Amino acid sequence: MTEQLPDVETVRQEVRAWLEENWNPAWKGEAQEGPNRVAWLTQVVDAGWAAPQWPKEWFGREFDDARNRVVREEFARVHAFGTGQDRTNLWINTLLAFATEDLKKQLIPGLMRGEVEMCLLYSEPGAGSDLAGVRTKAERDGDEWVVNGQKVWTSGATRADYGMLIARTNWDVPKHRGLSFFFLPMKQPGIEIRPLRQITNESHFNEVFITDARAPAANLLSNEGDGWKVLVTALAYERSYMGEAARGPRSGNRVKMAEGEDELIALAREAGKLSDTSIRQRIAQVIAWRKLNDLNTARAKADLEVGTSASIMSLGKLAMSRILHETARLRTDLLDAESLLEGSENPRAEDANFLALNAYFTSIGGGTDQVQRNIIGERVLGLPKEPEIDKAVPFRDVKGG
Amino acid sequence: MTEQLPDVETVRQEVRAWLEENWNPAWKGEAQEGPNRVAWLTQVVDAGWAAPQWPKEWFGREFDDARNRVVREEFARVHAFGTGQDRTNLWINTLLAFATEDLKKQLIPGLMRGEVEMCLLYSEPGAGSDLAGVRTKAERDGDEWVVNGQKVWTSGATRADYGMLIARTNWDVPKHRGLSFFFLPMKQPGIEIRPLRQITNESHFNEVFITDARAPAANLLSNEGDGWKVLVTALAYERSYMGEAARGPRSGNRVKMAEGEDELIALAREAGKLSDTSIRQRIAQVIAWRKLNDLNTARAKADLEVGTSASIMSLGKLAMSRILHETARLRTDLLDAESLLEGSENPRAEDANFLALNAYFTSIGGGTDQVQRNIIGERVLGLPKEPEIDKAVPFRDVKGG
Amino acid sequence: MARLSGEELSTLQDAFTRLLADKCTEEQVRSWMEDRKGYDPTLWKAMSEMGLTSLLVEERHGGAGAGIIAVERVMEQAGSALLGAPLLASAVMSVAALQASGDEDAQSRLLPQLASGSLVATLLITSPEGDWTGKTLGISAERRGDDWVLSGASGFVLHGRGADCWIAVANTDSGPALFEIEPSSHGATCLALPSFDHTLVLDKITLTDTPARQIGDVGSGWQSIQHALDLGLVALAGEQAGGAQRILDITVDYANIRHQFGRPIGSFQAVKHMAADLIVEVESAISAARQAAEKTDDGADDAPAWRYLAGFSCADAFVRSAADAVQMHGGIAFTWEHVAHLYLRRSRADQQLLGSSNYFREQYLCALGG
Amino acid sequence: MARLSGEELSTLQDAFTRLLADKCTEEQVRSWMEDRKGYDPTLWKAMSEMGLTSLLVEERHGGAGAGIIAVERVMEQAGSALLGAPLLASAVMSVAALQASGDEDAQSRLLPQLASGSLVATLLITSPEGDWTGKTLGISAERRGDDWVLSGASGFVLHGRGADCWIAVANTDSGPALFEIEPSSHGATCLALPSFDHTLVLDKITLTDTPARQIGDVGSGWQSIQHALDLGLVALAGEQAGGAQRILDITVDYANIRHQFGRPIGSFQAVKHMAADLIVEVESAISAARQAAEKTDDGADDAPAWRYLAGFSCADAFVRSAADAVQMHGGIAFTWEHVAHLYLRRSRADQQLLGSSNYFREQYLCALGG
Repeated sequence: MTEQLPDVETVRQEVRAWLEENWNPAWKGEAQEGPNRVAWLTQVVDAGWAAPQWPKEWFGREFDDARNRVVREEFARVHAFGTGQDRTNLWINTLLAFATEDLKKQLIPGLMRGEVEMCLLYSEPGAGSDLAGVRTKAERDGDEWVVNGQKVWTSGATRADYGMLIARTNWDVPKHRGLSFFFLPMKQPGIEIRPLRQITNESHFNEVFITDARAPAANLLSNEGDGWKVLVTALAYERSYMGEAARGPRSGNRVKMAEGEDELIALAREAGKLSDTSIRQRIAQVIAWRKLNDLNTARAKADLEVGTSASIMSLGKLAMSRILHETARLRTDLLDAESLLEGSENPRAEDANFLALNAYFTSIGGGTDQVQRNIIGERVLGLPKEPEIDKAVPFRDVKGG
Repeated sequence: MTEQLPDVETVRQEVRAWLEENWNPAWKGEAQEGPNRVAWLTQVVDAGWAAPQWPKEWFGREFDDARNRVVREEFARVHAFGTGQDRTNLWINTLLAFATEDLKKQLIPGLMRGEVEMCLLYSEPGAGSDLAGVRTKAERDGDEWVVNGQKVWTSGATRADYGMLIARTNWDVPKHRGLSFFFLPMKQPGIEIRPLRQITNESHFNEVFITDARAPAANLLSNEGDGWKVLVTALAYERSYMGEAARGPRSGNRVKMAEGEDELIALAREAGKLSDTSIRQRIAQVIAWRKLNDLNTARAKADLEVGTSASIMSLGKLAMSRILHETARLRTDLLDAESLLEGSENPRAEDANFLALNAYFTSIGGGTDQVQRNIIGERVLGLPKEPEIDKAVPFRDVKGG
Repeated sequence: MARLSGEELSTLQDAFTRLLADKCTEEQVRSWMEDRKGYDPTLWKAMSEMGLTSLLVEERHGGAGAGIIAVERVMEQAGSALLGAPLLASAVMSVAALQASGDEDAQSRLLPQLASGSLVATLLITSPEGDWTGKTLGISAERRGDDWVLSGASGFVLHGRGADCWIAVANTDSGPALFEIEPSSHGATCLALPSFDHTLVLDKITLTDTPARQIGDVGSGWQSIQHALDLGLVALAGEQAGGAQRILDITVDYANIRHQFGRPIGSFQAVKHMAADLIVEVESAISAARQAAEKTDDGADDAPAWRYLAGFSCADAFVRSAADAVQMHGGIAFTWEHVAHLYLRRSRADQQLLGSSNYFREQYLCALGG
Repeated sequence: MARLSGEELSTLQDAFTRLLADKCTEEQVRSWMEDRKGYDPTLWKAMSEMGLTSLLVEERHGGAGAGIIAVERVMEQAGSALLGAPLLASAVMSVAALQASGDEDAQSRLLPQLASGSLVATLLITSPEGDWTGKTLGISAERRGDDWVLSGASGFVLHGRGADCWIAVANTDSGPALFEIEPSSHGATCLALPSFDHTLVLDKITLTDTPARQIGDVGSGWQSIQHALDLGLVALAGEQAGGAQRILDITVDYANIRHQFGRPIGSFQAVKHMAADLIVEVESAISAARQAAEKTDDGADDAPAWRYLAGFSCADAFVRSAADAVQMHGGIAFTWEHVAHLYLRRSRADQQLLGSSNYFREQYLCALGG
């Protein structure tokens, strides 16, 4: 800590030289998975680039913001992945904030190297908008917790080694106070995973049925009953990392676009509707919404860096919901009868219909637009909360369903 | 009651002959006021046509629906007013439902003949959407009630002889249970009337300041503490009578329209924008909303007549709010820069701007769109009410402002 | 034509409701989705026996002669249950085209079978691009001696694969004419189209020198099709109004029982107010569809305007109701297993089936003189 | 040009905020509304002393040379306080027109006075019909020996009656040119227009053989005006963003203190969710206005597109915020005494002042290649 940090330019030279020597541009598609992913991540971790801001104990260099940014810039310049885990690794940040030393030592190295895979066990059929209403139960049994319940909307469940689990450990206190947070081992007999078929006829998510699954006592984060606090922190990490990951068209179809031209303009031209003022007004508006959302996000991030509030960061998801739904409507209106079809032979229709359905991923997933408006109204604008009738009631007595 | 009713055709002949003999078409503009109004109404009342469905005691003929309708049809045929009071006279219907015999005898004849004028004393600055939260106070003093408080949005206050008043008579019970309903004499020293200047720069309404005004004990309707029940009934009468009384443009400007053509089409043509598909789509849509609202209302009335439910009757005001606001937007968009102006020299702009402001008369007045959606959600769709935190609390302890 | 009395209509509707509750459950609809058949012949038979296929057909041809008002009401129920049977294609549009053709021979040959449901027919209206204005027909007819042969292709044919009789509009030297085709004829192929609404049976039909029997007057073929489209639009509006009403009902029911934050979600204004706005749309759709039916039945001068109005109002009301229903349900409606997306798919299909909402809005304004 | 540092900008904004709180209260705005003057000369003097009128003027002409970025920020505050002073007309648009004219003589004569605020100028851009595209100019210029005389009329002139100097674009035989006119000149009349926004000072100016001094090159007059419109649009966007933000703040404050049903109305989702939707619009308007300012200051190739985007986004955000504010306040905002309608009137005026939202949306799409 008291060591002198190298100056910024020195850092840049060092990381650039290291990348030149070690990074193979052919690996750039392997950020999520691939044969060289773990080997590369291990190299990055060992060299101290994975999370430069962290202490040496966790493979960091105790860098400040400015030096950290230089590392990210150099990695980005050559399209290398693996740095910035101090800003983007949800799992480790949650562990660092709440786990015992033992659990940290046990999991962090593997997580950094991509050897350990994770999933989220938050939502339940009965607890969607109201996450504090989960009914999955964890009961202490000696040195272990025994877990029973059902989770949904879990992606990556089949590959995961651990799931971050929110479960109820006390039914006699109000709902927010009876929750605990665990790293639940996923490779055990009590875990049954069933793919969930989505409205789009895909299966990116799973239902997870948990029957007498066991977690070591050491896998409890913070204290029993503190689960809501851990969850809120983890959700905030997640939101600040994720940005907008809305999926575009899935057909792979590319309309012919002029340099820099928007796809909607190209589609309208293709449909012979680019001279229709009704269509023109709508295309202009939806492109504008998109550009404005980008500007808002950039402004929020800039504000964050100078240390002031970033209230508008939270508006992006709500704005994106409107953009996606309107884009889908517009694409449909450009197609007329063609939109009756689907499948790879009808790529424009496939895209319009897929987007119309998948827009709900943004307007429902991760908190519905309605919940999002509550959050914005209360946290950003400072409007008063609604009376919460179940807030002070023992959870046992709360009506669910 | 046991008398045989004349057959429908006889009724028609009788009323037609009577109108031919007595009605002067020159009076038809005097339904609200005018030099011949009272004299004509007196004739109608004396002849038993004012409220044919009522008992003879109240100048009626104990007619059934079918005969009553014939009377209305014949009056409408020659544009005569004054019949149908059994269906449209809010004041008398309220008296008939809740007043003592003495009060009825005292007021009904004059009300029927248009000699007695009335106004409504419901809304208060602190009780708009939440009418049960009124703070105007009535205290018993011997044979009288002493009233203190402030009412707002009262039209016709300066002409009125009586106001239908909702006031609080008990502060120690929950809000709905401490209200009472009065016919308050308006021509007395304790009543001060100030015109209210509206957003449209007109003054159709007043504020009424009530200071130690007095109402005879006999002017209490129903019992002390039953005011909410009386009010709900009176409001239901009002809504079912009023239909949609939205005001149109006020400039008197008439654009050149083809036979049966919609004014928006004529305005768009005049503005050279009738070929703009964006404008065309919007004009078609807003005309459609208007036609559909008419159809819905007609369907609701038809349902009423065959005795089934008329849930869609209550949708009209909400629908009209959207129609009026969108019409104003559309008129503005047709005008461009011209809409910067106002006044009689700029009739199209005057109309667009007036409508843009006056649309709030419908979307706020008589219950905001938001309150209206609550009512539709709960009473028409049967959705559960919100938790009402002030429902069981003594009104004294309810937070206002 | 003898309109049904209110009582007769109610009796018919009650019977149909019971039939649908038994033979057109969500589970059954899903099984027809999987095999892309759209319906079950036994259901069709039951519907026929109930007289539903005969409503539009005149009494002298074995029908009920009940007219479009009854058809619209029945279609409300069909839409409510996501029925995929060829009521629209066969009992409404094919019947209407034949009636308008004025061809007595074809009528006495085909209408009785259509009325009894023993024959299922469908219309070949548009080129494969999808156009219901008659500007571009996909099929041409050529005289070969006393006979005709047809060549070309038609897209978006409802129930093409299951129909016993195809009725096509084709260009001749003297203008469009109607033709009757046997699906098994020489040169005729039927290709299933992958419809986004899996309950909708759509085909592309290709003809190569396919023999066909001419119906009505040569040159007036499009007028017959236009009549079919007119009645079809009213029937479709009924389906949309019924579908919109049903998905709103489903959503309101769910909002009453689903609890979050210790309260039914329908007690939250966000949900309640969406529902309130939707019922305005749904009631308007019902008004629009029924008005279009009445005006059409009356042969009123302004009937076209009322049909256009129904064309977009009912379509948009259904799409919005179904789309908002998914949102109001939340995550559960993002699953394939939930019924909401079936309504959403059907509503999106219905919005384009005989022309788009934007098209009908434009036509409406034209009809108003704008 | 030297952009102001963040700190300098903050200092300026703080000072302006204090000035507005003192000299541009709602009460004062209402008094200027009544006499239709729009502002108070003592306020204008104080603004000038603060350097607000000099922001755009180059240092060599006595200005701050701070550029459009600073102007946009200052306009946010002006919009917030419903300021009716001729900042836009004189310190932004007239300055910009002169700068673009390339006329050194006119610049050194007029810019120092405009910078110091001692001279108030305004532009005569459009014919009385209102058209900011340059297609139809309302004034024609004619040579009389070495001099020029102007005839015709211009509408929607900002602060015409209070300006010391009118700068008109007029048609000549060689194309449009700029002219300087003294308001007291022969044949010049100024007629107050009844503006719907009573804080907006709009005039119609008629010229008959009015002597005028030509500025810049004959033929390039419209380019100068276009530059003025470009910067004016950015400034106006700032005013709209600031106005939108303020009326939302006022509404949120009210929603926190106004109780109905025993609760602050802001705790009801109907109100809370309207406010949440509005802050998306308001933050977008701020982003749009600032981005347009930066891109314009940079002289970026895509600056026109960003200005058009700001042109409609800020206008619509302001109108929607003000319109929803009335609704969220309920009855009290239906009174003349409440401030909400002043914002609604201003927002409706701003939405048309230099072109409509629909026009800018169309231009935006064109700029994107569509």
